[in-house]
Amino acid sequence: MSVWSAAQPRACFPLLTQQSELIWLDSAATTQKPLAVLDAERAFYEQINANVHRGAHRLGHAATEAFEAARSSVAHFINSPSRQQVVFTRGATEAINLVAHSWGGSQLQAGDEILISMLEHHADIVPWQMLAARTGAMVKPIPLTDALELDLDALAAMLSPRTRLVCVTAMSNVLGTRPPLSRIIAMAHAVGARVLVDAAQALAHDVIDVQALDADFLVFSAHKVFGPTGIGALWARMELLEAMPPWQGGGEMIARVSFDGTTYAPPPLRFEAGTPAFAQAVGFAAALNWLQQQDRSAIAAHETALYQQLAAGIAHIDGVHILGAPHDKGPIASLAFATAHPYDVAQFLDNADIAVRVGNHCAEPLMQALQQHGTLRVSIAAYNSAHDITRLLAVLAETLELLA
Amino acid sequence: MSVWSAAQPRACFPLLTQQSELIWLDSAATTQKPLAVLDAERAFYEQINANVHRGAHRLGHAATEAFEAARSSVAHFINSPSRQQVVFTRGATEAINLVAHSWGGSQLQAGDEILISMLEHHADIVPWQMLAARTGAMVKPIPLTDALELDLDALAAMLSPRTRLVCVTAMSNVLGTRPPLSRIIAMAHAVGARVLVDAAQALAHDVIDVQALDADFLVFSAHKVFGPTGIGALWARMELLEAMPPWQGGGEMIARVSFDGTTYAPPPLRFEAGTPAFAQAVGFAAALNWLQQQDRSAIAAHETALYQQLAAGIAHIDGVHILGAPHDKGPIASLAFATAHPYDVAQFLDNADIAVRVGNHCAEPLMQALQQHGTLRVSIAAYNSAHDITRLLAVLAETLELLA
Amino acid sequence: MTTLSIPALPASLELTALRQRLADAQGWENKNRTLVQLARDLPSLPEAFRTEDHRIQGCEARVWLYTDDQNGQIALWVDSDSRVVKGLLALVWSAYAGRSADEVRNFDFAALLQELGLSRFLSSSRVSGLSAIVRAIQRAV
Amino acid sequence: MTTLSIPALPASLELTALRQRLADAQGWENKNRTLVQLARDLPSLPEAFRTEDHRIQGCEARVWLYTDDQNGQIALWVDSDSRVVKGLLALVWSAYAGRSADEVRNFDFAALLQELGLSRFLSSSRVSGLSAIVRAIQRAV
Ligand SMILES: Cc1ncc(COP(=O)(O)O)c(C=O)c1O
Ligand SMILES: Cc1ncc(COP(=O)(O)O)c(C=O)c1O
Repeated sequence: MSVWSAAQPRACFPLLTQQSELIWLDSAATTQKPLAVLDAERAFYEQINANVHRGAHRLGHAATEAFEAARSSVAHFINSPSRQQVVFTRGATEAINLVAHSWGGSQLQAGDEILISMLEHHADIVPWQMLAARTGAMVKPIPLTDALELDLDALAAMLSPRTRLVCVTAMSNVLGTRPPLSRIIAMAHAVGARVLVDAAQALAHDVIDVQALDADFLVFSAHKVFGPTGIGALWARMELLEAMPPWQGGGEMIARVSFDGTTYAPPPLRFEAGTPAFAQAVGFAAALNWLQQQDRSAIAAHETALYQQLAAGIAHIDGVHILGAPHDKGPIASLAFATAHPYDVAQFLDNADIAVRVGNHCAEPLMQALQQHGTLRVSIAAYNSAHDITRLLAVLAETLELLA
Repeated sequence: MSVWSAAQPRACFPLLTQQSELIWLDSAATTQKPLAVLDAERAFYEQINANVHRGAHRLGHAATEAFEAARSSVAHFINSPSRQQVVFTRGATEAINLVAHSWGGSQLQAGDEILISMLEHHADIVPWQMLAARTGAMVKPIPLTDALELDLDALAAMLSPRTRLVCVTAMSNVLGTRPPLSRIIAMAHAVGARVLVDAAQALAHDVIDVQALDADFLVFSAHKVFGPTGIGALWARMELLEAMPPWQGGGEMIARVSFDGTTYAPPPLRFEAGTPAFAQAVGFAAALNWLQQQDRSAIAAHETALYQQLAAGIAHIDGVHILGAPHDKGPIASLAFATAHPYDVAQFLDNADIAVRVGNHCAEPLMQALQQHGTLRVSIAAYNSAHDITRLLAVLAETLELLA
Repeated sequence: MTTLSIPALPASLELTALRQRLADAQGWENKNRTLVQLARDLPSLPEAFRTEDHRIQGCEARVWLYTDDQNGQIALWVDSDSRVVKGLLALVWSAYAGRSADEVRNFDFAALLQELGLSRFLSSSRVSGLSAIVRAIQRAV
Repeated sequence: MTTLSIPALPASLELTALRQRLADAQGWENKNRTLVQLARDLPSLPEAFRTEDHRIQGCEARVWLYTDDQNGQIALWVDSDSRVVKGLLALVWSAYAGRSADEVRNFDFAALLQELGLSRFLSSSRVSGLSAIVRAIQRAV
């Protein structure tokens, strides 16, 4: 396996080169963008820009082709059997809301159960609570073990023919935990339940293969994978998409409209009402293509090494520890402090130009389970370096002394 | 009133300067983008990019400030009493779906009536049909007069205490018709109905003042006002927003989340689940600021002059006429042909580097009322010139001879 | 409904001749002009057959197709309200009309478009419209 | 619940002295260090009073406020689990504690932040957290 040097990727990111002192350890909130992404989106606006799926002119055709090629890139990145299974959304959140409204609204009824991992982001909790309120279905949290892993024994006990859906993240945005997806999916399928995988955090780090996973639904956001804001996607099994009623209405998603009745287009267009974020789709594809051109296993090894450097360093600083020690985890760490307030720590890190996130990370149920008001999260991406971690550890130690 | 020369604005648009032969008369589908917009979005990505409403670092604060300043720019552009009344959406379509799901879903019931102008785009029809199917409310089309204006006598006869909502465009995307909004709104309010104004087409041409209009809801898309794709907005009266339940669930829109129950944030965040399209919001604001820096009444006069040039020219060509002659209309013309197929005409225009749109323009009910399979639409924007229209007319005349 | 007999093949629509004409037409504007001329030579489908039953969905313009097996040869009418599309249909007609079922199944229309330099010019929606027509013809034999 | 008496004003929190210290601290890092030092000098609100009742919503860190009218002067306790916020609360305290109702109503806290060069540094969420506290104090007199 070749070694990844972060110097070269950092050079691809204009924000990081222009602010050479900045240490960006908040990639789980949003990633920085490589030049290739900014250039692709700009070139689209400067050379092609036209509305899609309706052109009677060469720019319209070119825009449609660029947009649909972007869909193919996304499909290819997650090994989708076809590009028709990729529905563009604003991001992971809208993708989950789409499944909840369309699939959930048409399939679930009172008495049905939705099992949601305690690791989930609000995006994978609130839409299901809202659906439960509409349909009478029940939402049940899947608890964690002491090591902060999903409790698969508890899950096994909860699964029943009433279970219609299991919602689980591919990587916790707070702890980095990677639940054993294949096992969870097999367990859920054994009782006839569907599984929605939230790949929002995992996509920038792990190779995701929807066919190997045997997932039913998978969601993600471009802005967390080096792509633009305003775009993301839902992937689903074709037979599920085909049976799903439309959610939003408007242009693009219809076959025929009249005041006497309207018929809808097949997937994916059925779920893409209105002008899509086509320029962002092009940027999204550029981001995935950029990532695919890198040596992904070298990046993964590099991220793991940085995480280990971080963990080893934290172990030597008094008054702080990393929450949870799950068996399998990505390069995300939540720090808890003996006495210091995480906001104060982040404030001093910010003074030293180190960007981290503090708070509940849109995962309040997990915070309650952890009995934390908030944590300080350090999240690592391909462009981080050993220097970033060294500096973080030094400023952290100094800050904790100051605050003691 | 000063005279507007299109040469100067054309120079602001990289796509139009790089393709100097291109005649873009498809602005009603999507507008080209001024350099200021592309630069603003790019500068945001290169200098500020961070997730909003959660930063514990200077970039997070700067991003939040840029995003909320963009909201203020949008609010200011339509003279909203406060920026809290601007909800960012993907575009006009999502904004209407938001109103239909949240306001409509919580307010309407069987027997209620939604009156929809026959001029509407599918975006302002299909969500209401879907709502009607869910709630038992009824959708009724407001017919047109022979001059292709909204039939206000018919509207007066249709309005009743059962009417809960009137949906009307500020400018037809097919015909350019501007319905008399103030009168319609006053008529609707007199029976206690709310009015949704679809300003998607009008915003690039007309000065829209939500307070002067006395509108209840108003929607639009950035990409039709020189801004990026992937963003638009819903404006609504504060008391309506405050009473509306959330539609999509996720991060950003909540106050507190637990598996025992969740409480929601106040508007506008209540309606902005998940990471918003913040970079696009910045681009949107740049587009509105660019437009506001121009002499808007000179642009309007310029567009009207071009429209008149077009209408006069068409009158001299055999086998083609402009559909409808409403009293008040914007710079959009739908051409109908005696024998030629609009697709064939568009094909030859495209060969001559003139971009127009053909088809039903996502307004099938209107097409049925017009007894047209499709029209060829010429839509004019600030960057068009007399030369564009002259050339269009010449190629059109030649093409119709060839096809005769 | 009466059936239609195979109309005589105008010389201009003989495949070799037609190939040459389209290959000779340089640039998209000239190709379009040629297509419009070809459309004039293609016999029209009688109005009585231009019904919803005979419409091919998925094309931007309206397209009608009528096929009949006449002694092992495919009788074919194709028509459109668009001249440019009708010109493309003339190409379809010259490739398939009067051929045997085997010939219909084996003819590679996409390769023909490629050879004539048309695939580069046609929009993907037009290409998919054309292949919908070819598939319908192949289903008919 | 027993009421609390006004704690003695440490010299370090006397408004003029405090103004000087914060104005002298150049750059955000030094201001933050100063705020952390000020936090040490601000008397803590006894644990018994750190309840939900006394919490000010809308701040990133938890903030508690206890006020009492003691012979026309406002008795004031402010506390936070964040040191930096508590340092800012020291500034609030020095501006309001022991003042008359009129003084409380008329004091312009935003202007003070401006003068000390703090408004430039504070995030808008922190500024709005601070003004929520100031409003709560003004409502109490
Ligand atoms: C009048 C009108 N309303 C609504 C829309 C929908 O806008 P969008 O597709 O940007 O959501 C359009 C765009 O075509 C329009 O012309
Ligand atoms: C695990 C996880 N799921 C979902 C989301 C929501 O993504 P977005 O806000 O881009 O819709 C996030 C982002 O914070 C996340 O970390």
